[in-house]
Amino acid sequence: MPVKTYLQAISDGLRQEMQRDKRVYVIGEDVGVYGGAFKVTNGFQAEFGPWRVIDAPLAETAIVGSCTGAAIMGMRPVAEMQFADFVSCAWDQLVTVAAKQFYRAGTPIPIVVRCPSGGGFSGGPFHSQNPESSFAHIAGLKVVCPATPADAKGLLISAIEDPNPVIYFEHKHLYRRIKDEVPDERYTVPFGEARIHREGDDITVVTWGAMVYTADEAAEKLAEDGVSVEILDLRTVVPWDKKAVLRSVEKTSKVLVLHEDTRTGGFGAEIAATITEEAFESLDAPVKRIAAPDTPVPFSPPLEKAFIPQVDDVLAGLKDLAEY
Amino acid sequence: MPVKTYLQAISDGLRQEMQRDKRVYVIGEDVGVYGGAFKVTNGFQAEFGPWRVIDAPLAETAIVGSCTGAAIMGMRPVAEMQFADFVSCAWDQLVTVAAKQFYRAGTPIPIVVRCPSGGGFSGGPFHSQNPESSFAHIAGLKVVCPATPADAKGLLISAIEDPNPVIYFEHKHLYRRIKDEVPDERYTVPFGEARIHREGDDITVVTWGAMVYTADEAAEKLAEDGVSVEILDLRTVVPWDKKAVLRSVEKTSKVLVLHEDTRTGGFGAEIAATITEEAFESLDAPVKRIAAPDTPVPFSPPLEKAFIPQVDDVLAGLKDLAEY
Amino acid sequence: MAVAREAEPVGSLKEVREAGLDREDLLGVYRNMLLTRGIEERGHILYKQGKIPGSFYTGRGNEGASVGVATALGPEDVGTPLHRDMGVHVTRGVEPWRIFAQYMGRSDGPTRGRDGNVHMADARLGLIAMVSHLPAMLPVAVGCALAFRIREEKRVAVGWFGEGASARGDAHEAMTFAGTRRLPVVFVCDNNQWAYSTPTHLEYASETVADRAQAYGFEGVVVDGTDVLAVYREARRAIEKAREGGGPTLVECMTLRMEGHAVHDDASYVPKELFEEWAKRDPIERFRTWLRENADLTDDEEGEIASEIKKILNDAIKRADESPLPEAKTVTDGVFASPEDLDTPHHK
Amino acid sequence: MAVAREAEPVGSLKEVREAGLDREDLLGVYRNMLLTRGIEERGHILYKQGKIPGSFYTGRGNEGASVGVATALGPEDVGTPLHRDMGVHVTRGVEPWRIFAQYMGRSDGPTRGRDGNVHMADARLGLIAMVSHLPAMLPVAVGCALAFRIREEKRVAVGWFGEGASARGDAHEAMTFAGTRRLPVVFVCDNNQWAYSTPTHLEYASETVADRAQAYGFEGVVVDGTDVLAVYREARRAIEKAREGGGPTLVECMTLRMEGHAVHDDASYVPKELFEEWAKRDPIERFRTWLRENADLTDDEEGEIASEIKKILNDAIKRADESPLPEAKTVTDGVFASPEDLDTPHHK
Ligand SMILES: Cc1ncc(C[n+]2csc(CCOP(=O)(O)OP(=O)(O)O)c2C)c(N)n1
Ligand SMILES: Cc1ncc(C[n+]2csc(CCOP(=O)(O)OP(=O)(O)O)c2C)c(N)n1
Ligand SMILES: [Mg+2]
Ligand SMILES: [Mg+2]
Repeated sequence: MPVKTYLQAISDGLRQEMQRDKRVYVIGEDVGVYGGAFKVTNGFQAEFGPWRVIDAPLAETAIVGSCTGAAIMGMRPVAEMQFADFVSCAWDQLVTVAAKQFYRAGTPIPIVVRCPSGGGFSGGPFHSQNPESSFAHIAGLKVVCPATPADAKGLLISAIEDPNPVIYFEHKHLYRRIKDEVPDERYTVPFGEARIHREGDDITVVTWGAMVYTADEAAEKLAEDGVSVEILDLRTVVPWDKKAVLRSVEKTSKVLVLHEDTRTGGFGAEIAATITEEAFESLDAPVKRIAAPDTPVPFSPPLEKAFIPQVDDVLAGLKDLAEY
Repeated sequence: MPVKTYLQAISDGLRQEMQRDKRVYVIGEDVGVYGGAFKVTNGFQAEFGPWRVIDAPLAETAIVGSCTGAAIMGMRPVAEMQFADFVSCAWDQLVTVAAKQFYRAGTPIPIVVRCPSGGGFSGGPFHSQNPESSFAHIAGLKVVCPATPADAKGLLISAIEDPNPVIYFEHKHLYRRIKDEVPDERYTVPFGEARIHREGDDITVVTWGAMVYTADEAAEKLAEDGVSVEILDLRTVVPWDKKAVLRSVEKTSKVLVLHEDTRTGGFGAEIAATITEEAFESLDAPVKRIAAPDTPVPFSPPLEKAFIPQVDDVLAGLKDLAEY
Repeated sequence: MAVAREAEPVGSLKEVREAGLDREDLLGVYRNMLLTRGIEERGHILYKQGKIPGSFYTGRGNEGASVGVATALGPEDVGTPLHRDMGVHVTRGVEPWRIFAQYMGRSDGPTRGRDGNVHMADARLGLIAMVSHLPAMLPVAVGCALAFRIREEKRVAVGWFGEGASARGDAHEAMTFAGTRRLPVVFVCDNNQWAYSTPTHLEYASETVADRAQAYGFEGVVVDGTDVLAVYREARRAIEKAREGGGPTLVECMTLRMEGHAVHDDASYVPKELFEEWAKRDPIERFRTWLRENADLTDDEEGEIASEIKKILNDAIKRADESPLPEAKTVTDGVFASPEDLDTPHHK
Repeated sequence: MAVAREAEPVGSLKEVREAGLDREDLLGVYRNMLLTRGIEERGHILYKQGKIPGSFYTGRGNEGASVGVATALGPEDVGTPLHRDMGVHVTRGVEPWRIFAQYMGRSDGPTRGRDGNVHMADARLGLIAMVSHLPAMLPVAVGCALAFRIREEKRVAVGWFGEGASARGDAHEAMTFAGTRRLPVVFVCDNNQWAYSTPTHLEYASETVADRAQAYGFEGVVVDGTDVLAVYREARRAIEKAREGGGPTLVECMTLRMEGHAVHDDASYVPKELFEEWAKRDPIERFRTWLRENADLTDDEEGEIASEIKKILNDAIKRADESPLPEAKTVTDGVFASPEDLDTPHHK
């Protein structure tokens, strides 16, 4: 099987789907001639023409809103936000129109909004955010956060197939850093099924996106102390795989929920609250959360490092739990 | 002390502050000549003139964004969203500009955005929402949800005084339904201090806004069974009074978190997760959450009733806890 | 400096025939206008009887504008009508009883009780249900047009908006995108001179809303919205131009909102003389007179139509009232669509 | 059909004197332009040396436009400059070493390492720090103007935006509101012909951005952004008009973005000939020639200014480099302001 970067997997998956399904088109700022700020759609316009790879005006509301209309007319739009941060400019279209239209009017809105998200390279307050929790609270939206190249492709194809609005967060810090085997053929990865990134018996870590690797490094270190950590990569935040999480918690009795988004009201709270509500008797320790502090994402490296959960932070958290 | 409706208390508080402080002005759709969709600013334009009670265009981004600018220039703007639901159209201005400006640039943004929120009268999906959880997740914003007339006034004055952006949710279903004593003089109610709405020993209910009264009715019924319920009205969701909650939990050992906003990723999750994290050893039962289901707010009475937590739902939840 | 074109009124039957309507069509237009008003008048009564929960909105005075534009739409065209545009739903053929069921929050309303008022649409008729947030449907209409352009279909999308809502960013982004790509979309502004209590000069500072079209690289037209035939002609021009690849047009229909913003509002902020002046230009009365003068509408025909409408309304209310309220336990159904739900006319 | 006014170039020293600048002022303008370019060129070098984290943006080609407008601002006026407007910060008097500290994420940068690039401003100089989201600062600028109007102060706010960002709703809502209320605000469009890789015809379909002013009820002016004196004159006219109660103006400064969107972008999508053509119109070179021809700028003076600038830059980089990185433990400080924080020039 060919080995690809996370970025290449997204690009190839998207291209494959566009080749297969004429209803799929791409729209976003600089996605055409330039091939996208991160080059995910590099070469697409040459292959598919300017009406399936559309250079949009700098207008996120028009981009997302027009996807909704086109989807109702039978297309399968894939919008690119240049950075996930800018999806705030399409917030109303997503939460007011796209999320609620099927429930109200019975009209499905099969759109995908790709959002390059996450920090780790001094992008500063507006090029580093992880806004998945904000969308996870809005009924009617699905929220996807792949961690591996194979999932990035398979989940993107599922997202395009899905008859609902899907916000697809692709973590920029994984783009070129993470490489792995990715099947050449078309395949889907189902929503709502967590991936066991690492098996273990003593503590469960529930996480997603780039934090999977942070958790893994911490688990690796802790293994030296004889503590065995299980890492669940949720893959999709809405729907999230409660069953798999509860199954793992039953086994380990201790849980750390970890995310790169800020702590208060982050989706980790939902997971922690649910675990406590539904597996209270299995818990040997309170569910611990590690997340970014409640601040904007700072630019300067020492501050950004203090903001994004680091391997040592996770290690310390795991040790606390181990010793509880 | 005079008895006033919740609505009148807001109106009087605002007027008083405008009389006292020339920097305070009001802006919103139909707030001037018409006196606001709910008549909160009735008569204000006659008293303060068209430049302190400003009929804005139908443009929430301009309304909120201009408040930010005026605040930096030393004013104390109070914006009115015609319904809380429409604050989604000012989302970007709030989360991107207002929330982050002080942390980034050291410029305080003392603005208040008044949001008539909540359901209970068939307002449907776009005139009934309780979007406080979405804002509570954004670092840099304060979130206020008064339940009583006296708090409505005192918290509004605190909000205007506060050097930060404050989203002030006034529950429409309390406007004319809830009356109570309200001091005539100017006073503030501090942020982050919960109010004990009802004292009790067996179960703690943590809630805010209109749900305070729903909880109270349920507690009243349960008292007949000899179960004593303590109700904490948070008053402000950011900051929230963790100390008071933990104190109550220590006493009762059982908690119900209740809100009218939808469940998944709602602020109840944050409270439940925090209680479990910090008072795990005090808990005799898992923290229970009761909230609206994860759907848009439906219009038709039987559906809306099924959506908004009712006294019976709360009663059932309390009984579950009592019997745990 | 006004830059939009001002449309002239429509004159003779001959002129109208050239514009594509025969006498039968004209009577259909008249029927649709009457039915539109009838539905809203009856709705108002039902509201006062406590049969309609929540609030209640009508488009009185806008019947000519909404029916006029809808009459110009082709069968495959689509649109996103708003709260003053009942005439569009009626003209596209939604069954009146379903509208009353919608008003009353019953299972057989197009939104099955999930939304109220005219926040509804039948997708099979090419209409998309509005949201409250104005004018959030404009980018959606532009997206429909984009789909048509991508697939090279000769179809057109119509997006409605109020003159008040023209102030919001969604209008701007929609028109900017449509203008740069010359998409087959027509923007129809229902300019009824008030946005709730706010007069036009606080909503926009150009002379007309249509003047703004120039900023987006296309043509703007101002038309008397009480003249259903002039509206029809201008809408048709714009729609056919869009269909032929000529890009968007902004058609502004001037009317007066003849009632309060919604039932609770007595519109005391609107000068009385304004109401009096515009009452004389009632679109239905105006068209009736025109039909009598130009198309030999007889007393008999008028009476026939009137009783036909009355019967439709009576039957509709009765049938709607038999429709059950939705069951509480269905509240969580259908937040997410399943693949089968894509099996709709447009998605196929 | 263009509706905006096209500004003529500036001619003689006499004309400039009438516009309010004496020879000393002119040399100041020249210095500010050189300093602006110097800061960005040095920044670029620092970036390549790995001393600047993240990305790096410059405004090469926009020095005339940014310095020209800033020169026209009164001391009490305020503004919201963007990523191509370093010249505004320089002209308002920010100390260059603090800019380098900002670039390098140090404690002494205006954002104390919390934000990067030119996402900064010194409030004491009447400037407000930009956010990335474009053009979200326009409603903010309008709010400043609103404050001035409420308090009846004769002050003006200037809001900058790119031609690409003109497509977003924030621009529309800001201009709509400012137009209806005739607020003392000037909208300055840095039209550098590209929005990242996107050419203007995909961003707007009017002939010029300034043509859009008409849609908002005020005047639009197009000016050659490489002609610092013409920019100054038009900005001053607009600012003084606003100050006197004449309402907003949209001033569009035409330039070419002379580098990639940011350091990583080689701008290969921009036709080479375009770069060649505009290289001939370099604003600094152009102004230098003008000063030699019209204001007797001598070799000696030129040399003096050049070495003065060089020294400022060298000292600034050295001083900035001595500024410490912020301490990790401060990351959570100052998310919320305290009452004392209101003790700023504007809040007092
Ligand atoms: C974004 C948004 N803000 C506020 C409202 C509340 N609101 C409902 S209708 C209305 C006035 C709309 O005026 P206009 O666009 O002229 O339409 P009209 O009602 O006059 O037909 C307002 C302010 C809304 N629906 N959407
Ligand atoms: C709302 C928003 N969307 C996307 C971006 C990403 N972005 C940064 S600059 C830029 C191009 C801006 O073009 P223009 O307004 O012409 O300004 P210029 O950079 O050319 O000066 C884009 C798309 C952004 N900053 N804000
Ligand atoms: Mg109107
Ligand atoms: Mg540009």
